[in-house]
Amino acid sequence: MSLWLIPALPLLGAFVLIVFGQQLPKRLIPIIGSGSVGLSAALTFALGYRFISSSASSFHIKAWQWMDINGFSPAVAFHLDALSLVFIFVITFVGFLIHVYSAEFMVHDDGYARFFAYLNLFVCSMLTLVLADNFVLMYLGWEGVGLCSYLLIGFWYAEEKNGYAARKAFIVTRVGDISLAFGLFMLFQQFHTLNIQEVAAQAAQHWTVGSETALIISLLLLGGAVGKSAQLPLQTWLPDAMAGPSPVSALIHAATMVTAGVYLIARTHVIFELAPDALMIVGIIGAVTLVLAGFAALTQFDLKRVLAYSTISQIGYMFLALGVSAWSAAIFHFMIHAFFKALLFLAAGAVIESLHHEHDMFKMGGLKNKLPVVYWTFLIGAGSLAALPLITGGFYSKDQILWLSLAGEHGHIWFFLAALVGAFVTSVYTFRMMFLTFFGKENTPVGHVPGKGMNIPLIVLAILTTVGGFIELPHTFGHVTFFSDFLKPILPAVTMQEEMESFEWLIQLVAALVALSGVGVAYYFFIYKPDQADELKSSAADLHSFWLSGWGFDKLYDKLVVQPYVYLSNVNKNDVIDKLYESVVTVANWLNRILAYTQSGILRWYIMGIVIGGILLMALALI
Amino acid sequence: MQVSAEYGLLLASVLFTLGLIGVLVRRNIIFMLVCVEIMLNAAGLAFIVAGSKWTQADGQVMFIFILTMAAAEVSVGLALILQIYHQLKTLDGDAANSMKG
Amino acid sequence: MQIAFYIAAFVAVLSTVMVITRFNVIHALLYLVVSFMAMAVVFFILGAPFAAALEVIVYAGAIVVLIIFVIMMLNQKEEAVDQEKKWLTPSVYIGPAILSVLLLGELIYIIYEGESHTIGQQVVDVKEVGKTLYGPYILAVELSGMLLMAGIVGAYHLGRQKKKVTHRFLKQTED
Amino acid sequence: MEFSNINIVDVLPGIFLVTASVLAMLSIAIKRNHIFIFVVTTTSLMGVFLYLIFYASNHKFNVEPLFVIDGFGTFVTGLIVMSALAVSLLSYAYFEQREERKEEYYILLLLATLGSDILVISKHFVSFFLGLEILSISLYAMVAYLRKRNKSDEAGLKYLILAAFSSAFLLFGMALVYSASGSMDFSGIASYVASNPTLPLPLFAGMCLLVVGIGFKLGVVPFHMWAPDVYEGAPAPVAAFIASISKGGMIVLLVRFFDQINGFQYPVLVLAFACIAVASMFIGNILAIQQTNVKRILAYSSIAHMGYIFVAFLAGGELGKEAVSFYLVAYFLTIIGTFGVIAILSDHDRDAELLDDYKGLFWRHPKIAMVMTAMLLSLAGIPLTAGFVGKFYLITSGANAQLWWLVIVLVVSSVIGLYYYIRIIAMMFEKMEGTDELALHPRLYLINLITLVVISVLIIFYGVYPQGLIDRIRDFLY
Amino acid sequence: MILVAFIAILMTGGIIAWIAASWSHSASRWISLVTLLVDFSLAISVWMNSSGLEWIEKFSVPWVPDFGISFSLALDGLSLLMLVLTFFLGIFGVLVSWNEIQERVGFFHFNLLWVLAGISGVFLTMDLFLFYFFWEVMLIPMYFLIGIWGHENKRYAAFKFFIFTQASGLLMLLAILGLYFVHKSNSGTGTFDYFQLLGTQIPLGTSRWLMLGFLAAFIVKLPVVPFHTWLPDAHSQAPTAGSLILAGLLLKTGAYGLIRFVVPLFPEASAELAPWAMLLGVVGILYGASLAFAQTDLKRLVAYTSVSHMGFVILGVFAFNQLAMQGVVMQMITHAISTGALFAIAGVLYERIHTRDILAMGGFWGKAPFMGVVTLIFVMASLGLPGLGNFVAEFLTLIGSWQANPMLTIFAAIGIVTATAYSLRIMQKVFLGKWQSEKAMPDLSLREKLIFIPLIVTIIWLGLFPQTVINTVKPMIDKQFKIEQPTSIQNNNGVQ
Repeated sequence: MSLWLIPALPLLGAFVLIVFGQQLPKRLIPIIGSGSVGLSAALTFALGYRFISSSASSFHIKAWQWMDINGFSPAVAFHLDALSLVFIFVITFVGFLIHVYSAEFMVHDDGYARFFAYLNLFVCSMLTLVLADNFVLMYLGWEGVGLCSYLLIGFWYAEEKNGYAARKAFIVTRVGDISLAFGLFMLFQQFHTLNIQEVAAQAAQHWTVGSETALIISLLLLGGAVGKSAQLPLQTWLPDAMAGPSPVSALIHAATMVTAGVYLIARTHVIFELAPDALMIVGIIGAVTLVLAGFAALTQFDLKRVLAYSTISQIGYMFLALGVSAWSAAIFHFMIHAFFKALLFLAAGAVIESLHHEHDMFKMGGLKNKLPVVYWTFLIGAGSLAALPLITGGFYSKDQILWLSLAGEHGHIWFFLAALVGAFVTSVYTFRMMFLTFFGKENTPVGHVPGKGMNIPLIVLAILTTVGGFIELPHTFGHVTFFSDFLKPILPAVTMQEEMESFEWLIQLVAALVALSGVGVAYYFFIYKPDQADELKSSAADLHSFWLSGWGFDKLYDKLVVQPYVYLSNVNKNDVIDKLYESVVTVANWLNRILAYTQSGILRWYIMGIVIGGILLMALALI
Repeated sequence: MQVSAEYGLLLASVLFTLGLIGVLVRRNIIFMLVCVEIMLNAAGLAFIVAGSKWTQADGQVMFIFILTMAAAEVSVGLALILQIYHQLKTLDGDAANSMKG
Repeated sequence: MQIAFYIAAFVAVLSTVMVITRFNVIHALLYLVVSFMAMAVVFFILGAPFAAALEVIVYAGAIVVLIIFVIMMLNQKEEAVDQEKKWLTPSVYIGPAILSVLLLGELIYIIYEGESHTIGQQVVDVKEVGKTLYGPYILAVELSGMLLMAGIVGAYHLGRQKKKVTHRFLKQTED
Repeated sequence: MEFSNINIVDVLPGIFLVTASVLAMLSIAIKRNHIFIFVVTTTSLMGVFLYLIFYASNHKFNVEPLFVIDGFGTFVTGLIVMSALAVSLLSYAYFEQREERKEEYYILLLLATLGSDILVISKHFVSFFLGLEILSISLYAMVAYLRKRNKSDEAGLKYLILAAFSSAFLLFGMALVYSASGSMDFSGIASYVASNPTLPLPLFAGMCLLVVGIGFKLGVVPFHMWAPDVYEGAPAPVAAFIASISKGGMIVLLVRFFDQINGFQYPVLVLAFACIAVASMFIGNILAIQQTNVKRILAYSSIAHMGYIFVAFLAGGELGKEAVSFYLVAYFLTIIGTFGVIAILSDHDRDAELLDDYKGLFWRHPKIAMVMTAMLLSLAGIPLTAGFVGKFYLITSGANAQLWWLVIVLVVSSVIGLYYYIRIIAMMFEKMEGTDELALHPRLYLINLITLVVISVLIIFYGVYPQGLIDRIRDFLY
Repeated sequence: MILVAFIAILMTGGIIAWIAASWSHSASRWISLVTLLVDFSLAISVWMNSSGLEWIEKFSVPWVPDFGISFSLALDGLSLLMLVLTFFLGIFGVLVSWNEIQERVGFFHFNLLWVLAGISGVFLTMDLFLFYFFWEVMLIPMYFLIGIWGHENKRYAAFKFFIFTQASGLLMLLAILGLYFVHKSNSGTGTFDYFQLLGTQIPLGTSRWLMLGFLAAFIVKLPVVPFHTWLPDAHSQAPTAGSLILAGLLLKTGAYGLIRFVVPLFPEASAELAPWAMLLGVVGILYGASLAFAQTDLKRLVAYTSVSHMGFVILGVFAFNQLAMQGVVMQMITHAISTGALFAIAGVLYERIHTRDILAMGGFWGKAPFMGVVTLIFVMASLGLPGLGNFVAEFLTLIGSWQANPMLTIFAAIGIVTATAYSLRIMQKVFLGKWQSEKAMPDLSLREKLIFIPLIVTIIWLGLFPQTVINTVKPMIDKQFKIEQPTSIQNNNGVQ
């Protein structure tokens, strides 16, 4: 079994790059960096093939016993099943493509080796996260990706704001992490194990549906998930995280790390199903997030920020799917999203690179002809994001969620409406971005044109985005269930509300129309009558800036948490308790001065002292 | 000759206290020394009273030793006063306060 | 004879008060002699004739004379008397007086608390004192010799006139 | 004259000291010679010590009516004699470099030692009084010995007036006690006390006045005010003498007297001493914290140390006595060592008494600085030093007697005390460039240094291996 | 005998190093290094050969028999680990001072080795008097280390350090005596022997007071808020080796005391105290973190992180379960290494730019990437990144304390977030951001690499293979919880 090699190879790569990075010839750096991930990807394919062809429901390998104290015995052990296979496939394969892309993208950067080292470390951590057989090891991966995210967001460390963004990302996700940790503590208290499989088995055995403990635990786990996956209320770090290089945004902040929350909930779905209330909260969080983030995306002018909000919004869809127990739909959307969002980020990276690091969409335009490969692949990605019907993978994955949010057992009309609004907005902002960037007149001259190293990953991802959708087709439309069947041993199929069955086609039609109308609206405002867009903007300036700032969450947290903390810390910089001790010293000195006054040097005064002493002693005798 | 012992001790106490007042109020070092002598003498009186009370010679013996000590002390004290007077040109006890704190 | 005791006591107290209130040292010392004399009477009344004699000889004689010698050496002038007047103001003596009265009050209270005892019926004469002194207290007498020796050596050293002695090691350092 | 009931051998130490002082005085009459008189002094002190070690019998007997020879007394006598020896060793160089007649000093030193020794063995008011006065009168002259120094005279005068004044209190107290009990002998007083169910008021008042005198000599609050001035004005070796030897005798006497009349059964008496102890510990330490004159600091420190000793004294019993004995050894060694350092650093104009004189001492004279550090740490009661074991002993005896409040006060106040000891140490380790020469002649310097090194070695030895000393003390006590 | 040798080697080494300095400075350095290496390898060999018994070695000779004081040493898993840690960090203490200390080199090494000897004594002794003795002995050389070779405000810092620790130590002495007398009145024999005192029956009221006495010494040393204020000053003013030893070892003696003495000697009283002690721990975690966040002096910052991290120790000790206790032991070791390393970094930086002000730093990564990586690793260790030893420690502590008191654990865990804030601030202010100065900023030299690489290896090793450590202390912890676990942890597997 070479399962352990999959995370180990990138780790080895990272190690080599960190230790010898300085001395290595530049040529060798991407080879080691991409190569290790590439090997991992190849191994994943081989292992995936073996997994599918074998009848085993999981592969398991234990490297060593990490700790063993009185029943608390997490091991460094990996567990491969269908769910983790999907994840490691996306991680290694998309990761590999992004590495390849980066080899060219980052070539002129000073921290070339460092960059690959971090990326490799990230891949290793992410793989550990999804392969871990127990929660403690998963937590290791969980925090590991947080670290890499921090390092990569702040990769260009000379800029103060990058550092700020990096720290923000780390700290905000850590808030979620401790919630996850509490969940683990409680799980351990309940079951005296943190092995994922055992926990699942025991949970099913010991808890009834609606159990309060299950609710608390699942909410705590959810806390971890929303942190990592940038869902409400911990979503604020992700837009800022765009300070990192574009491949980083593609890999970490779109394709893999941010979906860790999705993975966690899917992984612990047994617990969540025992707590329907928690599930509903997951759904609500997803629904609200996807709408809010969509509107925020609508007003951004930084190309990558649009994509960032779009990522938040799309993960909202995944959460919505999880919330209605549409497990495989969520994972399916995760996979397709990983493809197209990675594609979009990489393409956006190419655009920004070619425009001399210009991020403002309003300063772009007319790139359609200058960067044809980028244009076409971006278009495919955008189509997928906007879920243009029939031809895009995004359509199939998102459509499934739309449908299940209404028709699933836990579905609800409000979920559906939110998803629908989200779909419309998505479509609008996607094509707003498309039109602003590639159409219209050229505002900034094009410099560097991406070469083969960047184009090939784009093309591969474009193909995947399109093809990927066809492995899972709805009832009304081919009814391919390859993906959900594959996941069925792990993730149960969704139960439908029976009376809804017949409406499926209608819903799909609505979804398609909404997507297309979104394109239309975008066309109207940004190609046909751009003045109208400006008018609209100025007529609702407050709303615009409110959305632009991501619904003011940053400001809110700043006022509520950050500023008070910083203020209090700074006020107390010199430690008020220390003053307390200093006052003891002051009192002692004060006493000293008073007593020193009695030592006046005058003889008669001293005699008086003796007399007073004598009188007091005699008085004592008289008492 | 019969006197109550309390009266003897009372006289000693009064003299002792007068000597005490003298030491406390006079700034002239010689006066202080003299007043200390008065106090010592008062103590000697107390011993004599106690000796007669118990009709022992011990009281008087102690008085003799007090006398000896007073003599020795006065001699050393006066020598010191001479020294001080040479240096400070005054007999002010309060002036000798170069050390304090 | 009680009357004699009271008179002697009265004289002793009065003259002592005069001692501590005189501005002129010599006057004070004369009152002191009176006080000592009165004390000697008291001693005598109390049955301690030897002590009375010593009181007159040593206290009123030797010690007071010694002090007077020193005062003469110091050559105190009229200013000294004025100085004393200036020093002895109410603000100076009120505090100490209160303290002393407190102490005296305590002493009186304590003395009256004790059982009453009549004294002076029996004279402890010189012979008895001598036997005691040179009997059990013989070592104490030896020790009082040492006491006097310490006093003499000390007074000799302190009272000696100054003579500058330069040390052999320090010759180079001094000019 | 009846010497019949006195065995000469019993009081031999005293006779030895008397003889030595007379001899010294006679030698002055013939020819002044510093070295000779110094040798006489040291050899006689050494002789007394050797006598005590080899011939002193451990069983208790009385030399009626004045003296009592017992283990406790013998032990402390030995200690006093040894301390006097150390002081005289330190004095030689100190006085050698000063423009004074040096010879009388040794007579006074021997007489003062005799006085302290008398105090240790007295069991009678007469010997108590005479011992005290021999000690005091010698000290008046010793304090004012350097006549050229104004401070010295001033200190002598203050000490004289105050000591005489407190002696008057002491005597009056004695008279009251005598008048109440009819005896000046401790055992007589004790039997009178024992025959009365409650302490008669005059007797008690007499004791209070006695305490004034004793308290003055020990320098405990509120009779402490003379201490800093006298320490400051006195020549360093004399200050060492006052701080150690003159107090040692008094402590033993106090313990003996209190033991004999069994003062522990009178809560008021215990309360009085407890108040004095607490006040001494606190006030002594607090007064020192901002002081910049090292001699004054040591004066305040000795006030506090007397307070500490009072804890063991009040604890009483065998453990209390052992603790007092051990502490006296540790404290004597330390304080003499400390003043020895001051003496060694002093020049012929003034003593090295300011804190600034110690600035950078470690860089200038590392050896002396290390000695001083050991001394100060011992005063502060830090382990590895005898001071620590001593303090531990005190606390143990206090805890054993359930005097928890006193013990806690001891601990708290010794924390305050830490501050100023550490301050001196910190001063010594302050960085400073260059080395300056000592004012002393190298040969003289050697005598002092050897003495100091021996003292510090002893301090550390007793800190690391206290059992030897404890055994010794127990040999003597029981 | 080997136990005596551990201490004796250090002491003689110290004296030889002192003497040797008059001949050559580097001789003094080499002698100390060799001394520590010898002790370290001895300790390792003892570790290698240790069986799973609770007591690996014992040694005892009477010292002051009249008081029942003996020179009694014993080694169990906990002591062994602490001992190894002491020698291990001692080696780096010598190495970091190699260039930093140029004055009174001999005396410096004397003090360094004697501090370590005192600390070893504290970890080894099983006689309470001797314990107090060593407890104080380690202060004096430390005082000198701070007071002589410290930074600009050294006197104040040294004073504060000395007085705080002495004051609390004296309270402990009182408690030790109290215990002695209680035992004496119970059994008739007075002894300071730990094993004999262990089962002493003490009335609860007395026990409370005695425990508070012990506690005073330990929580000041640990330190627990509000008794921590000596620490920032001492740490920031000490020379690098001093800070390293203070943070790495001296604080651990407090934790060690809690585990060794407070809990076993006063089981009921400490059970009663537990919630309050845990509360203090939590307050310490949050308060320390908040102060660390505000500091601009790098060493001071790191010092406050120690306050925060040591909060976990008291939290874990009073959680009364094996997990937490194992966590505490891990925390003692890992914190020693990570914080020690951070102080070493501060020292290395100080040698280069002569300031500790992080506002005057920035962008060093570009010039000294190796140093950056090293710092990054230890910063991450300090914020508890999994894979590094500190994570294991904190996770075990928290998971253990959760079972004792979930509410407090929640607040304790918030400390992890605040730890992130201050840890990243170090990274940001020092290594990230713009390069501000024109000064040269050489990367780590070979000697410095020799310091940091073993530390990194150790911290990662502890993070990934903590079982070695866990097994070593297991017999001791097992024993403890068999004796006096006050209320058994509910093994609640049931349905709620």
